[in-house]
Amino acid sequence: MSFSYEGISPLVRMVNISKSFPGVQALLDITFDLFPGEIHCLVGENGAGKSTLMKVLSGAHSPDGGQIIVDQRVHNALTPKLSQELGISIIYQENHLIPTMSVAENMFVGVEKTRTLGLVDKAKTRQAAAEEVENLGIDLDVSRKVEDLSVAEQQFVKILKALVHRPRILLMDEPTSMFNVKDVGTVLALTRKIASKGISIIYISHFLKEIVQIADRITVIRDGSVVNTYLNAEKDIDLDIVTMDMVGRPVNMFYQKEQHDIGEVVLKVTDLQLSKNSPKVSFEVRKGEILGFAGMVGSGRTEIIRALTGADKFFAGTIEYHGKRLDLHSPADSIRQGFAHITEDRQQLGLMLGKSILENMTIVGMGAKIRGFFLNIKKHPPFIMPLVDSLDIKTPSVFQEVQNLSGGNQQKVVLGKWLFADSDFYVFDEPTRGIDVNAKAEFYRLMSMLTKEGKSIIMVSSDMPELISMSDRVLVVRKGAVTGEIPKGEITEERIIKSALGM
Amino acid sequence: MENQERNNLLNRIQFKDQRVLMMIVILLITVVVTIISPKFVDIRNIVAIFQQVSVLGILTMAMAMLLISGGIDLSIGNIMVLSGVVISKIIMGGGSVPVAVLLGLITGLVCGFLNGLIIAKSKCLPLIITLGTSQIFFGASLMITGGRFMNFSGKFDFIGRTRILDVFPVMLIFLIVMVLFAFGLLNYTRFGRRIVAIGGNERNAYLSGINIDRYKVAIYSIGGLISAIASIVFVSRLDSITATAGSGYELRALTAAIIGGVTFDGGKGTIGGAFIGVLLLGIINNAMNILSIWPYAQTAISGAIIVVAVILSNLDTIRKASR
Amino acid sequence: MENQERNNLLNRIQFKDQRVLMMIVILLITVVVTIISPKFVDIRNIVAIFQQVSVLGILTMAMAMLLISGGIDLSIGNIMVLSGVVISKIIMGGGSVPVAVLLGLITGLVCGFLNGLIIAKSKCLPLIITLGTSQIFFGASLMITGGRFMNFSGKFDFIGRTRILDVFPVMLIFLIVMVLFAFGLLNYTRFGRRIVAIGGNERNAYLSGINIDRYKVAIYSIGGLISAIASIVFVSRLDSITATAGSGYELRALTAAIIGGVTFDGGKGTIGGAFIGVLLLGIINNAMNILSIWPYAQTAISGAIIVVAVILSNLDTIRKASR
Amino acid sequence: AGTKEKVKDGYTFGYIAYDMQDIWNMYGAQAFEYAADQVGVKTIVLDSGNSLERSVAAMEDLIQKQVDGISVFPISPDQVATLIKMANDAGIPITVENLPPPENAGDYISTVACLYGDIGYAAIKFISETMPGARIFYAAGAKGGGVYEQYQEGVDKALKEFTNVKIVGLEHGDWQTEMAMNVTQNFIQTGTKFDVIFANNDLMAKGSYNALVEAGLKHIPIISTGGSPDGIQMMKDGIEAANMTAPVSIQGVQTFKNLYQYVVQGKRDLPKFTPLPIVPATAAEIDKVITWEDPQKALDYIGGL
Ligand SMILES: Nc1ncnc2c1ncn2[C@@H]1O[C@H](COP(=O)(O)OP(=O)(O)OP(=O)(O)O)[C@@H](O)[C@H]1O
Ligand SMILES: Nc1ncnc2c1ncn2[C@@H]1O[C@H](COP(=O)(O)OP(=O)(O)OP(=O)(O)O)[C@@H](O)[C@H]1O
Ligand SMILES: [Mg+2]
Ligand SMILES: [Mg+2]
Repeated sequence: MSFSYEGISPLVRMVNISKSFPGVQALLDITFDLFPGEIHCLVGENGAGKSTLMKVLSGAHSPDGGQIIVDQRVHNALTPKLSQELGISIIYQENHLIPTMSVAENMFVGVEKTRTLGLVDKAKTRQAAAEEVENLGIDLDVSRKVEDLSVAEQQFVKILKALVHRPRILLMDEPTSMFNVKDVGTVLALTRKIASKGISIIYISHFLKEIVQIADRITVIRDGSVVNTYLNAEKDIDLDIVTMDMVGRPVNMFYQKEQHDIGEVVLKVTDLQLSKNSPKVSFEVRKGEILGFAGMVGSGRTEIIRALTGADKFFAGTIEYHGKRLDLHSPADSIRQGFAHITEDRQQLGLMLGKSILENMTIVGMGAKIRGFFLNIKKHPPFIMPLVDSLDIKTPSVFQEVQNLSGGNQQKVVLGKWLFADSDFYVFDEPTRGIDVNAKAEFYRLMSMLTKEGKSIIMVSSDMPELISMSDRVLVVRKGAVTGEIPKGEITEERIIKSALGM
Repeated sequence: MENQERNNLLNRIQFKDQRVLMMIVILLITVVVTIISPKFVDIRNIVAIFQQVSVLGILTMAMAMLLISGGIDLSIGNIMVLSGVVISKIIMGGGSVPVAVLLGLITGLVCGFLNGLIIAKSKCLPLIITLGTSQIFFGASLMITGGRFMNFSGKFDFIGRTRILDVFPVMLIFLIVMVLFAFGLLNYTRFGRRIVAIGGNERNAYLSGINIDRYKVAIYSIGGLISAIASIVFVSRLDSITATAGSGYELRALTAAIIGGVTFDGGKGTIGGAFIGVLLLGIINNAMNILSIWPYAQTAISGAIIVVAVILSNLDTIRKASR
Repeated sequence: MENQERNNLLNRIQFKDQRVLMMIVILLITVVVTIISPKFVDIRNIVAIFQQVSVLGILTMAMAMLLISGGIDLSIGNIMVLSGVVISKIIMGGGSVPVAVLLGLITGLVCGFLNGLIIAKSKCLPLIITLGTSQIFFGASLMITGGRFMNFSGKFDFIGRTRILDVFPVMLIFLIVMVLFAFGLLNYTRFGRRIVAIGGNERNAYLSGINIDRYKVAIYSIGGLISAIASIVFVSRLDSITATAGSGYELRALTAAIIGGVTFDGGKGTIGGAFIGVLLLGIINNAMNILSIWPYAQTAISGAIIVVAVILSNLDTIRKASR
Repeated sequence: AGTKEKVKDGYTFGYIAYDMQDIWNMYGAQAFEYAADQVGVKTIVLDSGNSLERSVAAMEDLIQKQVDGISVFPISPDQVATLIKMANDAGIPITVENLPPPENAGDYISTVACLYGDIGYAAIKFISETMPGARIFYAAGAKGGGVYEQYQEGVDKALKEFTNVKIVGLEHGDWQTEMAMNVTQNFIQTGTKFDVIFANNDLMAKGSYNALVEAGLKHIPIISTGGSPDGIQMMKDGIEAANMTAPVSIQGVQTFKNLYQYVVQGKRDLPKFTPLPIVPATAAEIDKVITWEDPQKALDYIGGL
């Protein structure tokens, strides 16, 4: 379907919007418009200002200057409530769910289903929630508590929550960053379906292939300003132009891994059983190898590697590292053995949000890399500056609190923390979630370097291109069991998906 | 699917487990004490225990609601006293009982409203604000009473003394109503669910269009009102009041709520749990007296029982402390 | 780069703002009180204020460290008393002062260790556990003293009474050393940084290889030890002790720390801020006495000052809480 | 009232209260102030709020103000020893109310004190004489503060002497009405038979009374202590059967008199200790009581200033 802009006026116009945070000019004189029923994609490097622009529209931030014109009415700022009343709904990049409430209740916070006297109607809430879940075509029990869901499942809840409002304008900030192909497909289909009903969508993603597939228009933001807006009526825009706009120079989007020799087995997992009734898992990792873990949402990859790194207890099985059986009681034990474990949920598990980049990045490496009993943190920035630069973490200073960083930059801090610790064996769980093309390429280069040095990597990922281009071997996990092993030359999207779905 | 179902069931049981375990602890204490002194389970003694915890129970409802909303109010003890003092002043000045009660309730409401307003607008930690206002309310009670013992001499003991059918004290109705009120409010009303949402994730609630400030003012006002209701039971039971009579009540209410599984994080815990916490405290005190335990050891023993009870009720978490 | 430098500076200033504002509040109080009664700024009075807050100051260091680590210890007041009671028992039993002090310190350490062990292993809320152990320690003091005053009769007043150059009390050295110790530990040691990390996000710290349990035991033990050190100053200043002498100290230490910007969330707040909180409390009390304010009004006034001071010191947050 | 001699301009006495929220202390302080007013002496009353620390602070403040004399209502014998030493060092005369300082305390003028032990003793004696064979429930004050412990000493002493009564239950009401009501109620639940309640203060007497009423045991007499205005009222109301009155007003005026005679009149041969008279009173004898509120009657009792 193609989209025509003739004769219609924009639904939303944001004019000369500026927003600064202490030390950061996040948005500078941005002008941006959205037409009824279009899918308008926003792209840009990490920290370019995409999320901030969306938050101005959702009322989470009030801009320092500029105007927001909705339905010909001019607003200097919106509040979340007003924004909702204008029919704007948003899927935030950050996780803002209520952990102790059920999926159904989370969806209806602020717009509760009630009977008379303000009494909530629990049955109706559950029913309405279940309907939404079915509409979306996913498998999720709406009475489960959010704190018991995996990160990807929580992402679905965020999407459902936004849809509940029956918005006229839907803002989607990296809705697919935690998903695998199948779920990405679900979200893209949903996006198209919504747009076809005349609802306008702003869609942010770092997966440029997705963008090309669905965008009617693409706006590129760099350093808080619009660089260009492209029409994508034929869904065929040249991505090199877009990335060039984003970064300011050409980027090689598809990093080619350098080949090198793979050595002897360093890690041997035998009959690992997470709990009494769960399947036995066995696999090996070799020196200098990148072992990919593929699987659908909730397939149990995260749980396997958590046991492997001592984060969770497990029921039975052995883990041998360099021929020695490991007895892991906590992550401290595995870290002492030279393991690094990048968790998938950066906000809950990977970061101290209220602490500085410096404190976050040195927390693991402090023991080994910084000598002496007494420490003076003010003297530590030189330790991490090389990493901050090579990962291109966008921040006014390394003393900035991590919660003030953009989503992608937060993820880079998590990576930096473990790279700084200088481990021998890396376990990555969705390592590149939310980081931009440029930084991804840089990260892949770093991964290659690590393996060249003889280090090994386990990479859980739902990003197909990443799995395919980086893995030396892929294990496919389904319902907690390893159901397939795909050797180097044969790794294709099709094989992975088939195996992951049990076909 | 199947797996999910199982998880679900498991979760539900676990969720209730904490309360179930706490009930088991209470039962254990009951059995042990009864073996030593069978009078413990006498109906009159059971009624006495409930009577003795009715004020604490009502205050704990206020505290639990505030904690679940992510707040805290350390002034509820002194709000109760101030309301009681106002009631006593009016009655002893010759005013009518209904007027006195009404003004007492208004006092509590105003105190709570003040707390809520300051907390909502200043964005300061409720703990420190209410520690401060608690002193203000206490000071007010001191100044109104002149530090004196306010004796009603039987002018206000209807609620405290009357028993239905000669067994069931009227004041227990207050307790029951307040527990049901708190339970209903938090679980079955939009207002309550939003309060829980604010406690669970304030930012989420705000971004979901909930007017946080207004809800905060409301919940603290309700807390103040509940404290005033507690004061009606309090003064009518004691037929008297002093400015210092309520000191420590806020901490005991906090203790009861937290024993019962309510936490500081907000969004967590249940009214039922908090009530079980109240019961535990009441039973410990009563049992000590019934068993005539050496007074100097009573303090240490009750401390130890609390620690053990909390640990036992948390056993489940310890076991599955996978993290 | 130039831009970065500037921002860097900016961040630092903002970080200190809360404390700066609190200092301004203190200055304001000082000026007002001095105008009414110039004796307030007499050097002897200033020394007196510091003397009066030295015990509270030392305890607040323990509390602040625990809060920053994401914990809390409501038993520090009673640990202090128990240590003091042990010291008094030994000295009154004819034991030597060094032995008494050593055993007092060990008592504090053991109490803290117990708290830490229970909290680390049971995964229960520290608030409720330490409320319980606080009663246990209080009960122990009661039983050891039999409720009586323990009189040192001048056998242990060296620290409390001696002044260097006739002006500077020896006990202030204890205060200064403990503040510097807490400050240094938290800011300049690996141990301290990890404690802060645990407070900042416990699960993250766990996954980052920090042995949470061991650190918790350590920090509560240190808290107990600091409380024992406070008890040395306490008993030597008063040359006596009773089992009830420490009641309320934990809440005052909590108040001071929170006034100074330390929060319950853990990971936040500074030792310097906590110390400013201590100073504010001390100045308020002293000023009330110097101005001979009606005792019944003192409570209310000091409550009001605390509320106002906290709000003022938070103005910055309120202003920029815009979104 | 009192003597009318001329006082040097601007005598100021300091008064360090134990806790002005305590009515016993408050009426003592009021009597002290009343007596001071009679002869034009200024008083600065500082409240230590039951905190050892704050009392030291108050002393530091009074020394700061260079008052002419200080009276202390102590929290503990050792706290007062501390305060006496401080006053001695500053060269300010000091006298003590309510609790005699320990032997090795420094120089102080005198003590006027109600010995709690004496009250405890008087109560048991009174019960023994008026209700021989009585079984007593004892609603005691808070443990650990040292005051109840003194009551207990007197009680123990009396029990040895008067063997026709015995204590069948003891629980702590912590000086408060509610606590006393709870522990009395719980004691009644144990089913132990008792004939009389001894309460350490009026607030607790009220609490015990409430519990008796609830249990339908209103006929059981309550013996309270102190003779506060509330106590007198409660005797009139029939809540208390008897009260071991200790007119704190006498304590206040006598304390002032001692300090005044020492500082202003230069007397040095003052008695080191004056016990407060403990007067057992029943409802019938109310008129004889010197009430707390009446410092004038107390002044008359001690023969004026
Ligand atoms: N609350 C805040 N306080 C301070 N700085 C902030 C805050 N929020 C965002 N910023 C800064 O504003 C800039 C823009 O951030 P924004 O989150 O909009 O980036 P983004 O384009 O969404 O990036 P990403 O792709 O990583 O999500 C970043 O430099 C970020 O550090
Ligand atoms: N804390 C928890 N409590 C209960 N169930 C959980 C919890 N965390 C995860 N689960 C469930 O365990 C299953 C496996 O989750 P896991 O996170 O290991 O999957 P995954 O393969 O990593 O997939 P994802 O892409 O969703 O991260 C899922 O069904 C998930 O819902
Ligand atoms: Mg973003
Ligand atoms: Mg996962």
